[in-house]
This record gives sequence, structure tokens and C-alpha cells, in this order.
Amino acid sequence: MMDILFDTQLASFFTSAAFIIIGLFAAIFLDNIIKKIIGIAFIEEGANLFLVTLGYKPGGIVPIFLPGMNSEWFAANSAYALPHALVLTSVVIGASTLAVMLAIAMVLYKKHGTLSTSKILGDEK
Amino acid sequence: MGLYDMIVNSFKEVRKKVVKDSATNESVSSALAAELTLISTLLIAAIMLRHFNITLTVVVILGLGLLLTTNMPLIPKIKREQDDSLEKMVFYAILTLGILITVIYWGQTNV
Amino acid sequence: MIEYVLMIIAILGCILALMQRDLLKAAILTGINGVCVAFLFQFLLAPDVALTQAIVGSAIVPVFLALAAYKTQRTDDK
Amino acid sequence: MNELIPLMVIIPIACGLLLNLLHKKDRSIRILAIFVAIVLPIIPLLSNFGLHYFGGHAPLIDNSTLLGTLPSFISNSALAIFHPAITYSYQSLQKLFIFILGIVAFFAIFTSFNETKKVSGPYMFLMFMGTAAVTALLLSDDIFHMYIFFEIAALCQVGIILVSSTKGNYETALKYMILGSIGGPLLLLGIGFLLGAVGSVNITDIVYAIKHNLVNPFSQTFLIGFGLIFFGWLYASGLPPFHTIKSSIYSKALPHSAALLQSFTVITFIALGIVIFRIFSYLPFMKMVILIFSLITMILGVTMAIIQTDFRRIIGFLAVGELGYIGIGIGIGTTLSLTAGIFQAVNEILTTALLFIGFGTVFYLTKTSDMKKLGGLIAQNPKVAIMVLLGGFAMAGVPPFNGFQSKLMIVQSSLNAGFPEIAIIAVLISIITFMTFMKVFHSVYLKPKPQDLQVVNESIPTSTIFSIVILLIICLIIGLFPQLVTDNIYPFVARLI
Repeated sequence: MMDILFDTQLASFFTSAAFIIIGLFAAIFLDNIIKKIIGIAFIEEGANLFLVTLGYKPGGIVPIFLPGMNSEWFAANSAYALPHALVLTSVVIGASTLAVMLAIAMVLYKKHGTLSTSKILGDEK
Repeated sequence: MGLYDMIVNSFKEVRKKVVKDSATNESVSSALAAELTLISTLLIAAIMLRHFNITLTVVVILGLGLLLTTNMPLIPKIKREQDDSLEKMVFYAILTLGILITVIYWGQTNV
Repeated sequence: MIEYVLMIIAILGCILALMQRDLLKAAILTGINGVCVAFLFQFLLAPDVALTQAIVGSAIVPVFLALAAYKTQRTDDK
Repeated sequence: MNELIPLMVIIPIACGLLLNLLHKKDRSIRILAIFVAIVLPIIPLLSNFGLHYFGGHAPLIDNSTLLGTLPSFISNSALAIFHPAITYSYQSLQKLFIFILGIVAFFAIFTSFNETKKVSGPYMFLMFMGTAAVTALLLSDDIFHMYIFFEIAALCQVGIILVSSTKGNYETALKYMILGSIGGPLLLLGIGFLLGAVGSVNITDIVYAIKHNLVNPFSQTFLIGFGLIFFGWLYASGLPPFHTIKSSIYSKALPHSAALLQSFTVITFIALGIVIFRIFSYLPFMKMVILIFSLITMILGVTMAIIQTDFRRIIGFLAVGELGYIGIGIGIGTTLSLTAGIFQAVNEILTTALLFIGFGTVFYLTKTSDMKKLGGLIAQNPKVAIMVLLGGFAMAGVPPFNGFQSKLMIVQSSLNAGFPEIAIIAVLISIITFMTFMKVFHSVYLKPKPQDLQVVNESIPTSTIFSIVILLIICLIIGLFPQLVTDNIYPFVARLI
């Protein structure tokens, strides 16, 4: 195992995998709606972290091209900027989905008086 | 609680159960049609395995035919498995995801 | 070295947030998790995403969750 | 001219936002909504085919001035051919589907005015926003751009369910979102795998990189990427593990918005299906996986449809079952079968919209959709009953209508491709669709009227009858002259394979 260079990129791949697994576990097994929604927020956070770690360059620089830089050196050393642009939108999508789900959960609480999924969503009369 | 009350309660139980899914002849005929389609289409779909190898197809068809005919009233089971409860849906979603990823990953390493 | 510590804090915060009985504490722990991930993005050379994640992950999401917990019920009635 | 291509997405979004603001003023909402709903099908007819690069960044190969200044290791490598910007590719297939979507959106909005008492701005906003999202999904050549609009379309569907005040719509909406939050991020992960392997999210670049194997196509990242994107596709289009939630979404929405929702699902199915077909056609088992899931969709969709008692739920399951036919077309993979599958998609959008609006009149009259409580409604309006019957024939595949043409093509293509079993199953399933429709038609229209059934509204609004008639005429025209549609599909498919 030690021959693989254990650097930041590999560690953050494992972290994003851990986020997704914990999020999936919570979304499936927890009975409280708000906790299910927190689990879902963790799944989206894990996916975003995965995208950002794709572009990481060990020992590289932040992909901002300062005037004095040589373009070839910049291209070789800077982190890949495309995933950063993608994650910007996907973080916002995660937040908006979470907001809509919480709003629905509030309405369902007002109607059913409980937060437990089995009572609300379980058996439709 | 007297014997009489117990009998009345049991009638109430039965009536409540019958009212829930009262089987009119229309629902029975459609359930029969659904059952026939399910068994016949699954068996015909199983024939498509002949592209891999013939013996596997024969085994699968016999096994599937036996399986389907033994627990014959399939439709109540199918209906219960696919009602609207979230746990069942999430269970089948994660099951499909698991099967999909393992088969594809295993397929790559061995094929 | 610091990013490994941040990753461990983020995962622990994530697990603790889901184990809490009081939903308000869960919301706060989600905020801590968001901050750790924001720092992590900075270590992964993504400053703009770190800014967005800092705002969304540590401010907006916990406020939404706290509001939801306030509007519904504080404790998780297990 | 190419400037019209982005307009197909911008105009519905702008109109939706405007309608959202004018919430209280009914008259102006009606006028603006009808005007834009008419303009929507016309734009695709005007603009000509071609690519549109957002921000004007054409690939480096096109503007040679910039190419000259770059160092050699960029100019003569694949980077020169890669697309730096988000590109929209507008071909004959996109023209056909955006035109059909515009028609269904027009009829959905047109019927919604008379059936709902007061006109609600947010409802119109959601319908237009969903149409714009699905149009962008079809046009875009950039897979992450498709993921963004797939999420927007999912949120619009949830919004449309929340706005329609039927029983249990909040529960269904929350279930759909929880399942969406399992399907959506996994699709994003699949896209992340492709991005990690190739470095670009543009589909043409990914296909170029695979074909000229700049990257090892059989590496594990591509296979797991395929698995995850396929799972996201299952969620987006409501194939088996998600077919119950998708059909309960249709049954919880108001009938005319359900007509629009199902066209969103079909177009998302086609858009993502073609992307999967283009990128992963080199995988030996790709066609088999698509075929297996399409067959399961057809079998489960129709068997579940026939045992339901709520007719909106039946049409929901039928709509999901019909997706299986399109999946077979894509799964078999010959040019004839792909054309047949996409032709079936067009027919399915029209016939299911016709059925939803048609049976929506029953829901409008009696405010109940439980078939046990309904009956004898043919006396109310026999003409509409006959048209709904013809709509059912169109879906089941009865000759003069369009359903027959596409199902015939599917059966022929599966026989030519050496899969007689699929042809048998396709015919069997359409027989059962016909039987399901007969059961629904009998118990809603022909059965003697129960005493406790009171008719809430007296007569069906003329706008609904008008849309049913026009949809039926379109189905008939496509049924009699199928080459109107297949001529648009064939060039696209020929270039695809």
C-alpha cells in the first residue's frame, strides 16, 4: 500500500467517497426527514469535492495567470481550472435542492405533525 | 369480553380487509391478464440469452418457468413490491445501482 | 499535513451531525463540515470554489436547516 | 441564421420569469403565455442547422490567426480540434423534437387556462422553465451543461406537482426529490469520471478522444463512468427502479400538466440516450444493458398499468411502459431501429399528451379519477369520448394512426437485427396496452352510471376539445405520411452510427 504516493489528491478522493457513503447511509436508513435531507446534502457535497480533486496538481499553483508568468510554465504547473467552473454551479444547485426539500418537509410536518418518514411517506391511505 | 363480542370483532376485521381491496370481476380479469403477460414475456425474454450459449438458456428458461409457476399468484406480490412506500423504492434503486456497478466492474476484469 | 486534519474533522463532523438528537446541533455541525470543506477546496488550489463553499456550506445551509428545525420540532422523536 | 439557436432556450426562460412577476394580472398572463406558446414551435422552423459556440470561442482550428501564435505542442495536437466553449448543435432531430415539444406545450398551456379557475403566474413559470430546460438538454453538446438543465427540469417537475393541488402531491414530490438526490449526484459522478479521463466535457471531444484512443477506452474509469451515467439515465427517464415514482408523478399532476411532464421525460430519455449511444457505442455490452432495461420497462409498465384502479395512474404506467419501445430502438442499434425508436418517441409524446388531456376532461367533469366510482360518461359528451377512444387506438398501435407506423418499424428492425423475441414481446405488450385501454374506456364511459356520481362541471371547455381534435389530426397525419417525421430523423441517425 505504501508504494502509492499518499498525497492530498488521493486523500481527498477517499474523503469524497466517505461523504457519499455516509450521505447514502443517512438518506436510506435514518427515519427523520430533516436528517435524510442532511444526508442528501452530504452526497452532493461529496460529488462536488470529487470534481474539484480531479483538477488538483500536487505542488502546483492556483490557476490565476499573472501578467509576468511564462505561459508554458503556467500551463505545466497550474491546477486544471475546468472542474472549478463546473463545481460553482453544482454547489448552488445542491443548496437550492436542499431548500426546496426543506420547504416540502415543513409543509408535511404541518399536515402530519411528525417528522418520521415511515409515518408520512410510508403508507398512503 | 364475551364470546359474542369476539365473533363480531373478527367479522369487522374480515370486512375491513375485504373492503380495502374488494376483488370485482374486472380487477380479477385484469390481474389474470397481467399474470399471463408477465410469465409469457419473461420466458420469451429469457430466450434472448441464446446469443451467449445455449445450455445456459435452457437452464434459465426451465428455472424461470418453475419459479414463476410455483408461486403462481404473482400479481399481489408484484403489486406489494411496487407500492408507493419510499423504503421499497430506495431499496430497489440501490439494488439496481449495486448490480449495475458490480457487473460492469466484474465484466471488465474478467472479459 | 493540515489538509489531512481538515479531512478527518470534516468526516467526523459529518457523522456527528447525523447522530445528534437535537436538530439545531445537527445544523451547526453541518456548518462546521461546510467550513472544513471550504478550507479543503483552498488546499486543492480552487480559491473561487472555496469562497462559494464557505458562503453556501457554512452560512446558507445551516441557516436553512436551523429554520426548518425551528419551524418543525427541535428534537428527533425516535 | 444561427443566432436563433440560443433563442429557443432564452425566450421561454425570459417569458417564464416575466409571467412569474405578473402573477395577479390574469389578462396579461393569458395574452403573453399564448403569444410565446405560439412562437415556441415557430422558432425551430425558421433557424437553420449548425453549431452555436457560446461566447464566440470557435475551436482553434477554425480561426487560424490565433492558431499561428500558439506554440507547436498545442497547434498540431488534438487540443486544436477541441471545443473550448459550450456548443449547441442544432440538427434535424433537434428541430423535430423542439417543434413537437412546442406544440404539446401550447396545448398544455391553452387547456390549462379554462380548466383552472384562476390563472397562476408561478404555474406558467414552471411550465415554460421546464420547456426551456428540456430544449437546452436536447440542443446541448456539453454533458455538464445537460446535467445542469436535467436538474432544472427535475426541479420544475417537482414544482408543477406542488402547484397542482391533488391529494398526496407533497408526499410524492418529496419522494421524487429524495430519489433524485440519489440519482442526480451519481450522474454528476459519472460525468466527473469522464472529465477525469478525457479532460473535456464536450461530447464530440470525448468521442474524438475515444475513437483516436488518446485515452484507453476500456479503462475502469470509463466503465464506472458508463455505469453511473446509465444509472442517472434510469432516474431521469423513469426506467424500472424509478417507474413507480415517475408514474405517481404523472398521476399527481393536473392532467394537462401531466401531458407536458411526460414529454419532458421522453425528450430527456432521447437526449441522454443518444449521448450514451455516441460515447459508449464501442462497449460490447452497452446495447445488451439498454435492451434488458427497456424490456423490463415494457413488461413492468404494462403489467402494473392493467391492475390499477385510478385511470390517471394507468396512463402514467402506460407512458412509462411506452419508453421501453424507444429503449428497444436504441438498444438494437441498427440505423433502422434507431430511426424507429426515435419515431416512436415522437408518436409517444403526441399520443400520451392526447390521452392525458382527453382523460383530463373526465377528471374535469367529475373531480375523481377512481374508476370504481365512474361510469356512463359517454352521455356527457359522446364526441370527446370517441376522440379519446381514437387516441387510445393511436397509443395501442391501430393502423391509421402514428403508433402503428412506429411499432411496425420497431418490429421490422428487431426482426432484421436477428432478435425475433423482441418483436414478439413488442407485439404482446401492445396487445395488452390495447386491452388496458379497453378496460379504462369501458369503466369510465360505457359502464352504467353509479347513482352517487355527481357531475361537478357541466360542459367541457371548448379549448380542451380544440386541443384534442388538433392532436388527433396530427396523429392521423403522421400516421398516414410517416416520412414527414422519418425524413428528419434518418440523416441524424445515419451520421450517428
